[in-house]
Amino acid sequence: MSDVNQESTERLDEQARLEICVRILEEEVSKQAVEHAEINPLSLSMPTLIISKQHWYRCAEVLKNHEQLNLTYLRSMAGADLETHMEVIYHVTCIERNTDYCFKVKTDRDTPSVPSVTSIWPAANWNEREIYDLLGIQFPGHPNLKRIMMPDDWEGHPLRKDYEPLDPEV
Amino acid sequence: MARTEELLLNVGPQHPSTHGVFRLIVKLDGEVITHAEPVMGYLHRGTEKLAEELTYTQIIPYTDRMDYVSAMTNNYILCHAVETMMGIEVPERAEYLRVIAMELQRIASHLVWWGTYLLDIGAMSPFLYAFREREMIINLFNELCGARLTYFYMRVGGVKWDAPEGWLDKVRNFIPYMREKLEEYDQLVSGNEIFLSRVKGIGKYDAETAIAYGLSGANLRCTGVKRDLRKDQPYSIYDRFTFDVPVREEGDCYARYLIRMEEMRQSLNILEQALEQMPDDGDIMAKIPRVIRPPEGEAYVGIESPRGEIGCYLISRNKPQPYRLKFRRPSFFNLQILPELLKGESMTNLIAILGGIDIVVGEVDC
Amino acid sequence: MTNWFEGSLTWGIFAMFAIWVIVLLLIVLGFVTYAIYYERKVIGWMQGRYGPNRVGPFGLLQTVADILKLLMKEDTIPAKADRVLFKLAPVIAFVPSFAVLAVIPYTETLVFANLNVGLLYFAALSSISTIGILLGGWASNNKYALLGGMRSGAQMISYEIPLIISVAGVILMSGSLNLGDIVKAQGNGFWQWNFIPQIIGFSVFIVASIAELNRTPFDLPEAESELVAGYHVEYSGFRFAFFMLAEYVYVYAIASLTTVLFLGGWKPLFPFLDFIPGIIWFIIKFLFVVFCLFWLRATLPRMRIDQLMGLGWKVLLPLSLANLFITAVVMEWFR
Amino acid sequence: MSSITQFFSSSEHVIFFVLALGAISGAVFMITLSKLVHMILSLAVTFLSLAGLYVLLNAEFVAFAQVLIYAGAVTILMMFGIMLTKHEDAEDKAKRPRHRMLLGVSITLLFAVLFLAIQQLSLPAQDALQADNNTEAIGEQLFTLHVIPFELVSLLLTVAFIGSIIVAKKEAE
Repeated sequence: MSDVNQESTERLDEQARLEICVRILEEEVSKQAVEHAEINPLSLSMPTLIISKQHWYRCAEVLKNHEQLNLTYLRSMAGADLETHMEVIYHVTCIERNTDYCFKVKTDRDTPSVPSVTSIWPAANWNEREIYDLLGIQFPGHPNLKRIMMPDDWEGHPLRKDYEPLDPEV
Repeated sequence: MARTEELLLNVGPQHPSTHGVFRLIVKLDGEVITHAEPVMGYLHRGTEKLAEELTYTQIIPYTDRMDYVSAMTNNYILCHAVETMMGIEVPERAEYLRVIAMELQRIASHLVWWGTYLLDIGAMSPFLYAFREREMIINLFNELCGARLTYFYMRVGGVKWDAPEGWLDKVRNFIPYMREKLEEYDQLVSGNEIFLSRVKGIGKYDAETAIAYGLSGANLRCTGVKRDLRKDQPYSIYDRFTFDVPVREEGDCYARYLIRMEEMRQSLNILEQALEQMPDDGDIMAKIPRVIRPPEGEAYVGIESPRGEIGCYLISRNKPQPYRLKFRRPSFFNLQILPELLKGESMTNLIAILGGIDIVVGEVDC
Repeated sequence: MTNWFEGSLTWGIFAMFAIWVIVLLLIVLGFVTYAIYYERKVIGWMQGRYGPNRVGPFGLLQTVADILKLLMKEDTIPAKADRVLFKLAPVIAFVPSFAVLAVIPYTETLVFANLNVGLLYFAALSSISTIGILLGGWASNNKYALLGGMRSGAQMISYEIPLIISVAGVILMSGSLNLGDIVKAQGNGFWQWNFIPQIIGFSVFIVASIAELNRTPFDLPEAESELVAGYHVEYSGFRFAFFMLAEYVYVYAIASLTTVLFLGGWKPLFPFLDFIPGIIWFIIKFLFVVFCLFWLRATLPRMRIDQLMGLGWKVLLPLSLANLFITAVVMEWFR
Repeated sequence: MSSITQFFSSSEHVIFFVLALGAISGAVFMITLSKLVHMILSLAVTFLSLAGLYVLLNAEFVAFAQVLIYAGAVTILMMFGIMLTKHEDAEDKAKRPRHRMLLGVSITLLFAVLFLAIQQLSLPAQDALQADNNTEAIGEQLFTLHVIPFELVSLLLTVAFIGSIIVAKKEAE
């Protein structure tokens, strides 16, 4: 499938793709939706966008359904505690055009919460649970947000930088 | 009217067909599943947490233990992520050794899958045949790096050991042998009526569902989506080989079976070409600083492991240890579709579907 | 048969009964011991490994060691099991399996009970074992065991019908339910055995009997990949051994029955081979059938329960009925 | 006393005694036990003992048909029915003393009638079919003399079978 499309729609370079994406999000969602956009040279020139939290759900819908983007495939999802704030990082792909984007959503550390995108990309379901489990980020709108890796009665979220192990000796 | 009683069945965590410590809470109405809930985490070792305290070379053995059936590709993904961030050029010979190791690993991994899948379906002999052949690959790895399962073979910038004397010839001899055995497997299993009736039309889904659930590997390609990172985003030296990406349209367990069988053949083709092209000698390690410190920033890379796309997301703060390391594990993504597939299926199909997804619990739980 | 009961019950007669029973039991135990060895060797050979080769010469004592181990094992009973039934179930499963052996004619003279409804006796008693298996599954109070027991019950009931009807063709041809008479109705030379005129019945019988035995590809009751071990998942030690024993005794019984019904019992392959004693012929044929059972186990995957039921009711039953009908018509025609 | 020892010196009598005991006790347990599975098992004991009694009467064909159909198939089907459906194990007994008294009286009367009837009945000593092959005799009788009732019964069973399916289907809806 992708072979055919690669030939028909010539592959745009990353910078152009980034600009198109920013334009679409600003037109379809809001001027304030994209907080920052850049090409990440370290990550195989990945177009990377930082999206504001309150617009994220709407953006995700546009990303998936807009025919110029068509980002239907959630490739990877990660959460990170950056000490000043927390981030959820989405790597999303359009299978037909074989184009990748990275989206980041920032949230504060005290009551971290990012809208759930499980209803848009079902693949986010367990990933959001995992991020919640290990980093404590809430995902409002998730159908079943509970711990997935750690035991249900575990205290704290291990991947947070301020995590204190229950028994540091072990 | 007689009302049938619903049965709540705990499949696992100790169960022969969950391929590790994985649990499924199944509600049965007679033999029909009305609800299935996967429970995991029994094998969660906190690799990502541990990695934050370790140097990159120290992390590599931990990746061995994630997908313990395919440790070579796991080794590679971490090295590849660091190399991408640091812009390290890996020597030619090392790249070939890596590709040979990874493709052998792909065959070994698919053999484990083939054997255990047939065992799940109730045929015992294929399991032993598959492990006989896998044993040969493992012996090859043993000669290459001194370990049979957790190799710790690749390093940032290359590989640890060059191939020992005569090793490449052994790989060369293995190729026709394996081709012959694959024929034999097809004769024994692929056309067997009982086998066909157990896998054809079972666990069916379409391309849209597969993409929505983020499936990868044979689980995605069985629905007609031709996505193989070796072709679509070539890493290492995969752009130098000609090979096919097997694709099927049916989206059932049988399609996945045929794709994996064909992938083994394609891996043999790649091995053949790699052995031919490989330079006779040369460096196996790039010049890298003594302490590996990727520049401040982040990167995501993905490669094609036997189970699908294994990815590595790395945030570096220019320290010897990663600031945040996250693995995209194909089994974790692929398993998500399971509850969806199980609704309305029988207990027997549960095993056929779960086995067909090809999970490794060490990877699901990480 | 009933003349045994007449006359007075003296200690002498009682002792004679007891001795015969013990002799048969020993033969059966010996068979089971070496059937397991044989199976492991055959399958090992097919799977490219050695099979047992450490205990005794060529591993001949391996099964003996296994049995000793089973007998010395702790006898565990789950806390919430129905204790009485849990203990009773292996016995109910085993006793009929042993009792059916009484009517097998090994040669013209060597038969323990020359019963005129031998075949019916066989079918009737073997259906009682199902109760044992079902009870074992239920009494264990384990869901896997229950599922295994139920599958077993459903399977055995469904396959008993085609099994018996497929045999009816043979009964028509030989005009007797007596197993000895059935053999006598077949001639010296393989072209005179029942499996050629009764080829449909023979095929149905083979499939149905494997299903009755719960062996691959019909081993669903103990499908280890789904139900862990099915109805005997909670059993250990000698109670487990009883289930195993019952299973292998049925292998013995069904292989003997196949030999008797379709393969000419003690009759030689060719008439000029008459000088070889009948018992040898019987054993050769019998071992061949047993070998085929093991061979299937090494080759085939397992069927699914609904496919199994479909095969039983939609294929085997009509086939066996058709076979009966054809046999009846043909026999009427040429009378 | 001597008659008792004489009775038990014949193996046939001993076996008869054991089987009769089994048949009756199975039936009694069937009524008194509280767990359904136990009840069915005791029913199976009754069936098997009856089959044994048939053997004593030289009716082997009937005996093994009894085992095959009742002890084998019917018992297992009943177990299936129980295991697959929801049921309360022990049902509360409604305590109605009057009913129980009436029941007791009628049972006693029934027993008295049957007992007297059997006592007064004199069975003419027939030549029982001592032929070895009573299976053949049964077959011949069935297909010559009793062929019409035999076919009618099979028809009746089929009708009952279809009827029960229809009733079950209706209830399912």
